[in-house]
Amino acid sequence: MTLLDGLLALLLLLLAGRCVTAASLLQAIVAFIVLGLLLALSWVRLEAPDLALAEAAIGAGLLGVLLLGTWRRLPAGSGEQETPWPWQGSAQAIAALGCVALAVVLALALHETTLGPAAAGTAALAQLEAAGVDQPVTAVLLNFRAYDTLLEMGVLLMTLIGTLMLRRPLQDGALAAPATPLPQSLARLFLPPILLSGLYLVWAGAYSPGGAFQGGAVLAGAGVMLALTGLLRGSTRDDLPLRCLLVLGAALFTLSGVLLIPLTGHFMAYPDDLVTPLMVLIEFSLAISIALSLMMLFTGTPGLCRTRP
Amino acid sequence: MSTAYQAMPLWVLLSSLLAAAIIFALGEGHPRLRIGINLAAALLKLVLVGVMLLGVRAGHEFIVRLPLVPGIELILHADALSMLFISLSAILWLATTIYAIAYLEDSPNRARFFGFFSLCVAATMGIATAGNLFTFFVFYEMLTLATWPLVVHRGTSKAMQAGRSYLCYTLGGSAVLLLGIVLLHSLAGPQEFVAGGTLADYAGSNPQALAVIFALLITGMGVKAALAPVHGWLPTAMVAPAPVSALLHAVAVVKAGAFGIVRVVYDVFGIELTQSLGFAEMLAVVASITIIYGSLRAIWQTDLKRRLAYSTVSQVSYIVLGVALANPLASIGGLVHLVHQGLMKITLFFCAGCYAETHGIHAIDELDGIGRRMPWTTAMFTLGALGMIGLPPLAGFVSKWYLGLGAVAGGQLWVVGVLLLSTLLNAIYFLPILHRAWFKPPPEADDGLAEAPMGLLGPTLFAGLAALAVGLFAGFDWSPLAWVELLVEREYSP
Amino acid sequence: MTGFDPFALAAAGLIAFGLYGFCVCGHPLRRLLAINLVGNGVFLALILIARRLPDGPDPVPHAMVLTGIVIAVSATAFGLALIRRQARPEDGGND
Amino acid sequence: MTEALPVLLVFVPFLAGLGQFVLGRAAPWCQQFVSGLNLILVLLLSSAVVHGDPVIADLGGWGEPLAIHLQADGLAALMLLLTAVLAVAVSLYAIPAFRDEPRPAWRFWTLWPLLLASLNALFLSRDLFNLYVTLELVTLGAIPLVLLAGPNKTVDAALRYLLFALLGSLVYLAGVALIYAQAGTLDLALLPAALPEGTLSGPLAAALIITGVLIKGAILPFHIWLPAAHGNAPAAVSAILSALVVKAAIYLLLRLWTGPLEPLVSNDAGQLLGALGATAILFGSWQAFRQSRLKLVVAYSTVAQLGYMLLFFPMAVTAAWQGAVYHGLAHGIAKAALFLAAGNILYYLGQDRLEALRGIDRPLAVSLLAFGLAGVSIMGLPPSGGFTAKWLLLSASLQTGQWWWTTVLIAGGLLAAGYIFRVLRLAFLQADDATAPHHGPVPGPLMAWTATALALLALALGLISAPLLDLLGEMPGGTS
Repeated sequence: MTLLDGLLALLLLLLAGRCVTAASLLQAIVAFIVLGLLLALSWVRLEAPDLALAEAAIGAGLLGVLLLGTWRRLPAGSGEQETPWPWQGSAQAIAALGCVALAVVLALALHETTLGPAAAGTAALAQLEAAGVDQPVTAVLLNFRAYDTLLEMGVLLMTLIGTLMLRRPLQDGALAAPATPLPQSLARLFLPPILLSGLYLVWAGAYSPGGAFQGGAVLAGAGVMLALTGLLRGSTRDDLPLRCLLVLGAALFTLSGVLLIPLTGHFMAYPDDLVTPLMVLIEFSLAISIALSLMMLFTGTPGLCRTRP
Repeated sequence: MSTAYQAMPLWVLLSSLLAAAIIFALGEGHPRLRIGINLAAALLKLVLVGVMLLGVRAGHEFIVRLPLVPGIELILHADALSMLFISLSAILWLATTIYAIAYLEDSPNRARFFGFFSLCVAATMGIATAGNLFTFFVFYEMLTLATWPLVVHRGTSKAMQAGRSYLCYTLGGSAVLLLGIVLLHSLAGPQEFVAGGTLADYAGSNPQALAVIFALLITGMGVKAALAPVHGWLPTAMVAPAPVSALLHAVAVVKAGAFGIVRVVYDVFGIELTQSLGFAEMLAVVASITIIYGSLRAIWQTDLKRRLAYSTVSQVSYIVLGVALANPLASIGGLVHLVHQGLMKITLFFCAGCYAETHGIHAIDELDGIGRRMPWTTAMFTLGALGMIGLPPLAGFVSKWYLGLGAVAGGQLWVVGVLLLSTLLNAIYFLPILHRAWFKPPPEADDGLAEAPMGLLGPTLFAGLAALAVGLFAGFDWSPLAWVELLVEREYSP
Repeated sequence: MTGFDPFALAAAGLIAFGLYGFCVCGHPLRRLLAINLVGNGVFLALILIARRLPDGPDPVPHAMVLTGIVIAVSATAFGLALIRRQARPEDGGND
Repeated sequence: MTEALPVLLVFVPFLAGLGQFVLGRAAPWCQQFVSGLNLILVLLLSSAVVHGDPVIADLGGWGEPLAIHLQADGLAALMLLLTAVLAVAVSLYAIPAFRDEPRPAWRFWTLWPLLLASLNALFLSRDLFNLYVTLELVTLGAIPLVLLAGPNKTVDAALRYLLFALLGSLVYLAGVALIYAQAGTLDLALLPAALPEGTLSGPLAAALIITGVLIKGAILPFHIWLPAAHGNAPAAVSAILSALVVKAAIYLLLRLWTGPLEPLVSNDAGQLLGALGATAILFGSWQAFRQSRLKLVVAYSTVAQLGYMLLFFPMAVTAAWQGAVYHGLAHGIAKAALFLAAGNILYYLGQDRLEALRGIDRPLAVSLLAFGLAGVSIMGLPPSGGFTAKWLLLSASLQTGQWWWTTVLIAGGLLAAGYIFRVLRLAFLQADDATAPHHGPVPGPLMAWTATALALLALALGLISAPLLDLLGEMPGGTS
């Protein structure tokens, strides 16, 4: 038990070191992706399966594809050999010393922490009944601290706008064309189960590990797979329905928060008899927006369209 | 007393501030409207100042207070000393405005010029009526900033050089001044200008701090008053157009510095404290050195305006000297010189502008025989120059006479020596100019009688005759001398 | 809770490695990786903190992590788009 | 009723931004309504705050310690007021500035209300983690706006900005995690009482939070991302960035320092921050003096001016508190005016190299006037908001006996005069030939007069400080 934990922690540290010091950029990226997967594994062991799911899907999976795709787009050899600057050795030594000292203090500080029973988490667990969902994390995200989640959707939208302004899609039509038709048919085969499991994750968020983010990430993953195999491709034309779906989650979330003020007296408070259906509705709309946003962050184009054979 | 009447200093200030705002908003178009506004504002101000003069003479004190920063108020307060400065500025502003309109006819950027010109006068009004050091500083800085575009008005690299030197000196000076004010504020809390000063309580407990504050305040103001060794900007700034020189030397800038020193000595520290701490003596020495140094430098200048500028360095220190001698007679001499020097110096600069504008004359050795070609202008120049030398019964004599009396009364005989030496030096640098102008034959290309246009000559005649009048009629009831006597009487018998 | 939690060390180490990487790496992609290492370290720390609640894992830090991951990933995706643009600036209009 | 005001302040512009995104084309007039409404809401909120206790909104009604609260006290109200005034001015200015570019215009009119909502959210937040989210919102709204000037020339600046901003917010988040680990709450109002004494994590958390915020606030030595980003963005965006976005980070530092971090920080930490501020003032001003492009002069001036706000920390008395916050206000207004004026010059000349400024005083008289007037406040000369702030800081430094800050304040003012007058000097120099080459038309009255109005407001701040400082109130937790 502790041995496994120790081993995991050691591996994490080794991979982090590899990620920073690897001579080749590709090696650094690979180390980072593996680190993400191991991290997800550690989180399962640390009683956080929701987060492990999210880290595996978004942190390691989607981000990994993005990192590798970007690496392919860089001029060959960039980031490999960096020209040394004067005093580099001493500067690195000082930075290393500082970071080691910080690490020691941080570890000690983390070691000494204890959460008292007065913590916000206790209150959250105690009021779970009223939140309309059984899963504590989902309750915090969609009800107790719904405001954070809403603003987070704003972050997603703004980074998406920023990405689209750069007009550097990860996939060009020519690059995406597969060499053989096999992956396409495989993708067609896998698509329904992936979509189903994504939707299930969203639905399950109410009472077991899962939720809008994890489900959205899986749905986005399905889209990325379609794009990689060439079944779906980015288009430069943006259309109204797509834009509506992108803001659907945030808009529904805000409007339900505002419109219910007369009933509850508070912004983002939900009346008891409506809370569960509202939570589910919001969760699905968020998942759709998240899935589309993540997918378009991947393609980097303002629109999407099916590839016609 | 109605509030509107009580707020007279504010109206005086606003009359030129609003004029400035309108002129800026009008832009370069509408030259006639601009001239109309300029003249109307100047006349309106004159009327307002006249009303206020009557009130103050009758013993009324106008005061306006606006809270500015917590614990600090913007105070506009018209007392007798303010009125001395305000009346001078208001009258000379009218003259200078008319002169400037004629002088800058058809030149570019006139809206900018007249806008900042009005702003300068507004700042001067604020300085004159400031009721505490904080308010004084606010307007003092406004004056610094509003003058800069006028100094660099020509846009040549030489003008820029002058502007830079002006800024370096004055902004440095105001930083020093600000430091002094903040120190004083932290030592004694908010202080207002009160005759006799307010700091007597601190003399025993903290004389070193007072000495530092006094030095900082006087240095900060000394920059504008062109006290040696911080006078360097004044001669350089003579590249500006003639009306600007008039503004710098007579209407506003150097006067603001000298006026500030008077305020600090009289109304912040009080004469007694200044004397008992030994500051008065030092100030008198600095002023004397500046008087002699300025005159000496003036002798070697070949450019007319530059020579006049060094003359200002010397003459303004008479005011400081009068205050520093710290007795009633000398104070009368010093304060009345605030008006007298203003009138005489503006006459001289107006004449220099007439020469430059009509015949393109800048250097002194081009002045040969100018008296025959421009008799009226040269006559006014002569009046001004003789007044500066101190020929009885002209204005300069009156000032020097009282200064001398004060020095004798105070037992400081060395000051009499300074006055005599200065008079001699004044004669050395002014008389050769007069000799050239009247007695040397004009150059070959003599184009006969060619006076300056009426727009330039009118204000010149006005200023010159005024300078003559304040000397001739010094004994009359409404003369500046009479006003100053009244003022000093109030100051010395609290 | 008596022994020293190895994951506390790992969290501190991830943050420190990330900071070190940010300081010494010049290439923006490497810096982005380093930043994500810091992020992962912080998230790990939050999860450890959540376990200290006597009644079971504290959902508040967990929610913070989930929010943090989404923000980090979307910002990183934007950063990667910037890096792609920087690597190939010549084509494309000045939109 | 007043309880709804904070919520509306966040969600009116937020929904406007979403609507603009869905609409798909520029609708500048919508934004004018939003910024006008925003100003009215802020005025209502300020009047509620000045007449009583802070306005608090409990989101979701879950109560302490679980729910996120929005809270408007004097400090927040002042920052909201600054934001609202600048929002009105910048929104007006942007109409002509983006008129000829339909696609960037659409993005501007989408991102700008979202950023406005983010700024409002940040100033209203009373929750440590929510502050992290709003900090990210503000940054990630700001960076795409920088790109509007054309991705090719701004991509380097944007990338550097992003990297620093991300690092800063994660360092901040690490501190937040440690704080939660000790106190079990994220609510700023509960934290001072909930934090245990004498732990190792406390000071460490404080250090991490402060460092993170300093990186976001571009305080020396973390300023290196700022000049390129602020100097290359479109003028309207530069104004927002310099006046509000970096200010938001310093605001956060002021708020946290006098709130939850108060028991954790020592006097030495204050002196250290003061020293950083002083260095920023001197170094930033000197760099501004050395730049050869107008907008970079103004951008480095921001580096310097932010330093003044840090001088609060070593002194920590009410005068310093008022001085620092008032400096934030005055600098915000004046810097926005400077950037808008510089934008007009750029619009006319097509470039902003300083030597090209010769003789622009005639065609661009109004913009130049705005530049000069705003410069008065930047230099800290009276009568202006900058002067009032400087006076308060000077008084504070003498009151606490820390005279060395006096020297810095005065030297900073003189250096600022140096770089402002350097620009004006060149503009007043007459061009050799009457028709200097220029690129665009003379900016219209809307562009010229919004800049001038802001500059005049910066001066007016010197005359109307009493009610504003009254709204701000005493330093929280302070004794004098």
